[in-house]
Amino acid sequence: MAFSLPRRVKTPASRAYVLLLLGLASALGIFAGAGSYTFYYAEGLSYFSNDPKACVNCHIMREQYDGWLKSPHHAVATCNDCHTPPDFLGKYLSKAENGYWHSKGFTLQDFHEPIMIRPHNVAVLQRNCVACHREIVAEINTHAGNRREMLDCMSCHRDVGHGPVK
Amino acid sequence: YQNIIERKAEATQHVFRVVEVDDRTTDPVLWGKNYPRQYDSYRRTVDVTETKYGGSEAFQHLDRDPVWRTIFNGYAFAVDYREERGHAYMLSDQRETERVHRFKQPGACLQCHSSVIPTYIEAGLKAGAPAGPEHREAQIQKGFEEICRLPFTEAEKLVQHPVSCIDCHDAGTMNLRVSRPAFLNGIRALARSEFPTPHLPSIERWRREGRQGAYDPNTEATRQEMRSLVCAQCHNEYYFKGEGKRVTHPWDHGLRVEQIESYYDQAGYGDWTHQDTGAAVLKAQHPEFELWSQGIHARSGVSCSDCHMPYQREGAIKVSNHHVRSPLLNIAAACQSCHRIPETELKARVELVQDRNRALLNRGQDALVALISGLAAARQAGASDAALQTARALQRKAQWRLDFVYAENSMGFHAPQEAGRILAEAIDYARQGQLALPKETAR
Amino acid sequence: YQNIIERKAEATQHVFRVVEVDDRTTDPVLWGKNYPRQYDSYRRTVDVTETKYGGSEAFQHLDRDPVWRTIFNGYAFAVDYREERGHAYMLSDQRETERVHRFKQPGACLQCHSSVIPTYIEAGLKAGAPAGPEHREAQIQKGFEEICRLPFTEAEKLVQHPVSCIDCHDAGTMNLRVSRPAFLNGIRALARSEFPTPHLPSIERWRREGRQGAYDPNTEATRQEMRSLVCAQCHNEYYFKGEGKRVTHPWDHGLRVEQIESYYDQAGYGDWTHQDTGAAVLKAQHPEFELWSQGIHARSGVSCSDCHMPYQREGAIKVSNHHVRSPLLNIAAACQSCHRIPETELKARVELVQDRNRALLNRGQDALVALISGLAAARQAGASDAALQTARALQRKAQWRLDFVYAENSMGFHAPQEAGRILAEAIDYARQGQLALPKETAR
Ligand code: HEC
Ligand code: HEC
Ligand code: HEC
Ligand code: HEC
Ligand code: HEC
Ligand code: HEC
Ligand code: HEC
Ligand code: HEC
Ligand code: HEC
Ligand code: HEC
Ligand code: HEC
Ligand code: HEC
Ligand code: HEC
Ligand code: HEC
Ligand SMILES: [Ca+2]
Ligand SMILES: [Ca+2]
Repeated sequence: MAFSLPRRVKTPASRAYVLLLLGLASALGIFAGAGSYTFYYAEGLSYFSNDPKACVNCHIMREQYDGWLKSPHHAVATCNDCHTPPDFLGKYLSKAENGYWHSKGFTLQDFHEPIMIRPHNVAVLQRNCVACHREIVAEINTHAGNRREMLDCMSCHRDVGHGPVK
Repeated sequence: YQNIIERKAEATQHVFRVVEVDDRTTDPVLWGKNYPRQYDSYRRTVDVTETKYGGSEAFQHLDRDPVWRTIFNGYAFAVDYREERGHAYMLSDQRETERVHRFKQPGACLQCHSSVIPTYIEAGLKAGAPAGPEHREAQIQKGFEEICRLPFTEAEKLVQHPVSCIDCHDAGTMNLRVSRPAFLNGIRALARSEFPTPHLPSIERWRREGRQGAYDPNTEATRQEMRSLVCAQCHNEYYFKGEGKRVTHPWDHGLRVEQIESYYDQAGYGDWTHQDTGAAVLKAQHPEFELWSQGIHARSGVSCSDCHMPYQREGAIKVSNHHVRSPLLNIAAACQSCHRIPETELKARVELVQDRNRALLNRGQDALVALISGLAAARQAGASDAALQTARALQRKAQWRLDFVYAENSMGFHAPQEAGRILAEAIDYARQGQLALPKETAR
Repeated sequence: YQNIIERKAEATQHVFRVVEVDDRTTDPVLWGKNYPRQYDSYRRTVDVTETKYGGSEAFQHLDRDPVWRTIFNGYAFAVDYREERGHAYMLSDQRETERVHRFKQPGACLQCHSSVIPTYIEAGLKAGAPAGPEHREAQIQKGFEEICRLPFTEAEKLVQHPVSCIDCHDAGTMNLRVSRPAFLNGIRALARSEFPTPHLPSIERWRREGRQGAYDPNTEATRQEMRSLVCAQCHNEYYFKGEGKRVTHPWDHGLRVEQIESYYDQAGYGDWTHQDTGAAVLKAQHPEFELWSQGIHARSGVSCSDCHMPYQREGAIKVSNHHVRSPLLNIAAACQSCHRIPETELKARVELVQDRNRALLNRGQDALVALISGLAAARQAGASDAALQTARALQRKAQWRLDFVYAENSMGFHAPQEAGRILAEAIDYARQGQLALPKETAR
């Protein structure tokens, strides 16, 4: 970006501290995130709960949360139903992995805005759509996860989770 | 609650293959036994409904826009040129057109008007192509060559059905598949060119990965691309190459109007000589694939099928609507899943685009007809070929562009700005043609 | 963690009014004390960065496209016509342009180049307008009349600042507000017409509800409409009406290029007489509002501010980026909030639209210059005014359309198909003009 709004200067020390924590955190695996204080203060543990409020704890998720509140899925699917793999292990691995990025992004405030979902998380989504809507797409080959063959639900139903973006 | 039970039953029902269909089964009735929902909508392509500029009423274009009799003078299209209609009619319409009765046409025509692939295979094997399923394409290509050169009246006896399931589907997996030999040759030539194809990412990938062998849509294209390529098999610009009348797509330099023109210019090709002016001119045919390729929908990954075969609920299941037709007859399914705005507003947006395009077409028609009369008058007044050369070359350029947009069937919608650009050029060339007429004669 | 605390704190922070600002406060520094974030970005409009066709480098158009010296011959724009840049420069650029030094200009110019409303009010009161805040608009209109007719050199002493907070905001509520008198008159005339305005629903509502009194954007328009109307105050086509040099918008018949033309034709108006050809021609000025009105973004409710002043996160809150500039310098905030595709792809899409538009502009320039030389040659060869009448009328039509797209600052992006349509017409009229030249003289 050729332009950025004035940003508070980070002292080298605090940056190094954060990076150190990040390294440590990723090494520790499941309790990823950005160090204990960040984790605690940002109510990191709630991240592992199924309550959408856990996500919106982080105000960065506010927009998606608000959108979700108004979406037709509000009553039937929580964030995790769509965004994390259904199986136990996959779920927590995914959360740890994503949690790492979220915490890093939140702490360093260096993430791309607007937030855009990464391709492998689209594949996770797709599997969840198909899992719930198996009946209606029974006659369609959906090939969730197969990049070439997959019928991308989001290309037509982009706004199911959070309402229209435009 | 009757309903609910019914729905539950439907939902859990898996496809029972009640009939075995294979690579040779052209009869849709048989496929329909396995897939009754798709077959039901497929049959609806007999329906007749008009929209403002399109729809499926086979009106005579030459009556609605009589200037085209002048523009096509000397060519079969000046005699009979109707609005196209549903897929169900493709074979009978081809048999009925005066273009076939009053002019001699080759077997080449069948490639896009019938379920012809098994016929090709058979003819190919007979002509000595290697046997075995692994040589399927070689058989098709060989048979294609044989049948293109036959007289139409002879060739048409070899086919029974308009486009059928087998033309878009692999019988075993039901995956989409393209088999039209001219299209395979054309898309490979396109892949070999440098023409950017952001709307066909698999071509760009094939290029990046070193351009190995020949690009093969059936193994390389994504599902979403295939949802357009099956249509692109027929909805495209073509000509009959050489004595063998081989259907050929002029895509070696790219898909834009001037790139196709440069292909024809280099080949020294002309579709016919204009009766009034003596110019060697080109005829454009349904370049839907080409124009769509330049539009924002293609670039955004929106396929022909998304709009022309949208998903439709049938009880608790959704299926692709095989009643291929104008999306304006089905806006809710065709557009609203992506554009959450009222139907009337969507229709108004399309018609605004189309009205603008139609106004430019009219302007272009006026200019081209003025050039044609000027040229005809100069010729009658005895101007030499040399004196008319520039004006004739400009007629060719103008006619090609104007016809490209007129023959394309979306009235500009598939790529509004690009269609506008093409028409602006058409107008410019036609007027420049008038300016290039010998001064002594009328303009 | 410092960071998180900051952000949590910011999220709950409210605005403290440290300084009182009111309806007369033009100095942005004072407003900036209350709203430092907006003021910070507002000040950044001094920045200089180029994009492919736009940006904020004040290059000389007449050097980049020298044909415009010919096209504008005899008019101030043939002497100095630069690319516009950031809002910070509007007053100084107006003072510096050769168009002001070498030609006499009126005070009317100030309406859009300065924070002039309090000056109008003062002059209005002096000229006898009724006092009191309830008569604010009467005071403005009166002062506007007074100041428009002054010589520029005199009038410019009465203003200090380029566009400032007060020009878009109500000092009390910070709501958006429009005050430019010419704009208020123009938009009311537009409302009274039959021109469809799906992109300005409040006008359609006012019409439906019986066209009571005069349409008032400040009370009737939605917030989303206001996000465009504050810009439409200045980014529009205008002329100076009559002796009083009143800035006037030619919108009585509608906003499309031919509707504005018919307004000028009926008024018998011409901006200048072309030096080489003697034709009475029109000058188009920055018709951003008009062209945007014909585009799909306007129709979808996307405002100028959405793209040129996008919301941007500052800590925990989002503020409007007051660094008004090319969205291509800020694609993430300007476009990706609606289009979740990569920046490079968005840029490529804009440039594809712009490249097509530029190619048609070039084509139009060639045609118009050819007509101008033809006309000039015929005139020099002694052709009568009667003999030149048609060609001159066609020059006027072609010039108006070509200039409309050239003077519009998005290089076609605000409404790609409409810009293409306008250019196609420009080309047609220019070529027809050549055809209408007396035969004896050169073409
Ligand atoms: C019904 C399914 C569904 C639910 C429930 C859901 N989402 Fe999403 N989410 C989506 C879809 C679909 C996308 C867009 C993916 C795309 O554009 O390809 C998305 C995208 C996102 C993004 C990335 C932003 C973007 O536009 O790419 C974030 C962040 C997000 N969701 C957070 C949440 C949070 C937090 C919740 C719970 C409050 C939630 N989601 C609930 C389906 C869902
Ligand atoms: C600590 C703050 C925080 C919390 C808590 C949080 N997020 Fe996020 N989220 C972020 C940030 C920051 C990003 C942007 C990361 C990036 O782009 O690198 C993000 C991005 C995302 C994305 C899209 C990015 C991608 O890589 O695909 C999704 C989907 C998402 N979040 C969902 C969720 C869900 C579901 C929850 C709750 C289970 C959640 N978030 C909780 C801060 C948070
Ligand atoms: C936890 C189960 C679940 C998941 C995961 C889920 N859905 Fe749904 N979805 C439902 C249910 C239940 C309904 C019916 C809601 C109603 O009618 O109010 C529904 C409704 C819908 C609808 C119709 C309403 C509308 O928005 O137009 C669509 C389309 C849809 N889902 C698509 C998707 C897609 C695409 C995804 C993945 C991004 C997805 N769903 C993920 C359970 C789910
Ligand atoms: C974004 C939607 C969209 C896409 C994608 C699209 N079309 Fe269309 N198509 C339309 C619309 C709208 C019309 C105009 C229909 C009318 O005027 O009634 C149209 C018209 C047509 C027609 C004429 C229909 C008639 O009623 O006579 C044909 C044939 C056609 N398209 C084929 C194609 C092919 C082949 C492709 C892909 C290469 C394609 N279309 C892609 C929307 C689309
Ligand atoms: C085998 C060749 C072939 C294939 C494959 C094909 N079409 Fe066609 N299509 C035709 C012909 C021929 C017609 C005209 C039939 C007539 O007028 O009798 C036609 C007509 C149409 C029409 C006009 C219908 C009307 O009501 O006017 C549309 C729309 C259309 N096709 C879209 C598609 C789409 C979308 C696909 C792919 C999903 C496709 N076609 C595949 C040959 C084909
Ligand atoms: C490359 C594919 C292709 C070939 C080869 C082809 N057609 Fe078509 N034809 C189409 C498509 C697609 C349409 C529907 C679109 C349209 O009418 O513009 C069509 C429409 C028609 C129609 C109905 C509309 C009209 O023009 O009156 C007739 C009749 C027709 N073709 C006759 C022929 C004849 C005769 C030949 C051989 C000289 C031929 N076609 C060769 C693809 C093809
Ligand atoms: C090409 C566009 C497209 C794609 C891709 C697509 N859908 Fe749909 N979907 C539609 C349309 C159109 C409808 C509405 C059909 C109707 O109402 O007749 C629909 C309907 C639905 C419904 C029912 C909505 C309701 O009103 O009850 C669900 C659920 C759904 N889709 C889920 C999915 C899932 C899951 C995927 C991915 C496997 C997917 N869709 C992919 C276009 C699409
Ligand atoms: C003109 C091309 C074309 C023809 C002819 C055609 N189909 Fe299809 N069919 C498609 C397309 C495109 C899809 C969507 C496939 C996808 O998304 O992968 C499809 C999908 C299907 C599916 C998968 C489920 C669904 O509805 O999406 C079945 C089953 C099917 N078709 C059966 C048939 C049968 C049976 C026939 C003959 C009666 C037939 N098709 C003729 C183009 C065609
Ligand atoms: C699968 C999704 C999808 C479908 C289906 C679809 N569109 Fe679009 N449409 C898009 C996208 C993506 C764009 C590009 C703009 C953007 O990025 O939002 C677009 C752009 C447009 C535009 C503005 C560009 C232009 O050419 O003027 C119009 C108008 C439009 N669509 C109308 C339609 C109509 C009418 C239909 C149905 C016949 C339709 N669309 C079907 C996704 C779709
Ligand atoms: C959908 C986004 C969008 C909307 C809405 C929009 N613009 Fe633009 N505008 C652009 C783009 C993109 C450009 C081209 C910038 C470039 O070439 O660098 C542009 C260019 C401009 C320029 C020239 C900028 C430069 O860099 O020189 C001006 C002035 C302008 N627009 C004013 C307006 C006004 C006034 C409105 C509303 C009446 C408006 N725009 C609405 C996207 C938009
Ligand atoms: C008071 C009149 C006025 C108002 C109100 C106004 N502008 Fe401008 N704008 C100008 C003038 C004058 C310039 C050229 C300044 C120069 O070149 O010195 C300009 C320049 C611009 C540019 C070009 C910047 C560049 O870098 O080239 C853009 C973009 C723009 N304005 C958009 C807007 C938008 C969006 C709004 C509303 C939010 C707006 N303007 C409101 C008068 C105005
Ligand atoms: C109705 C509003 C309006 C009026 C009245 C107006 N301007 Fe502008 N002016 C603008 C806008 C908006 C721009 C930026 C867009 C552009 O340059 O096209 C601009 C740009 C300029 C520029 C910078 C670009 C260039 O053209 O060199 C100069 C200098 C200028 N104006 C001088 C004047 C003078 C002198 C007058 C009076 C004769 C005048 N303006 C009257 C709105 C106006
Ligand atoms: C060219 C027009 C224009 C000028 C000049 C302008 N603003 Fe704004 N301002 C806007 C627009 C448009 C918005 C968005 C309002 C909305 O969405 O309702 C806005 C919003 C705001 C807001 C509300 C919060 C936000 O950021 O969205 C504040 C506070 C503000 N402006 C302060 C200022 C100050 C202080 C100045 C002078 C330094 C100023 N503005 C100059 C057009 C302008
Ligand atoms: C507030 C939402 C919004 C913003 C911001 C926005 N767009 Fe759009 N854009 C739309 C909508 C809505 C359409 C119309 C198609 C549709 O309905 O999806 C559209 C259509 C388009 C199209 C296709 C039509 C055409 O004119 O070719 C392009 C390209 C496009 N936008 C690019 C951009 C770019 C570049 C920017 C930033 C400068 C931008 N948009 C900003 C909402 C937006
Ligand atoms: Ca039709
Ligand atoms: Ca600029």
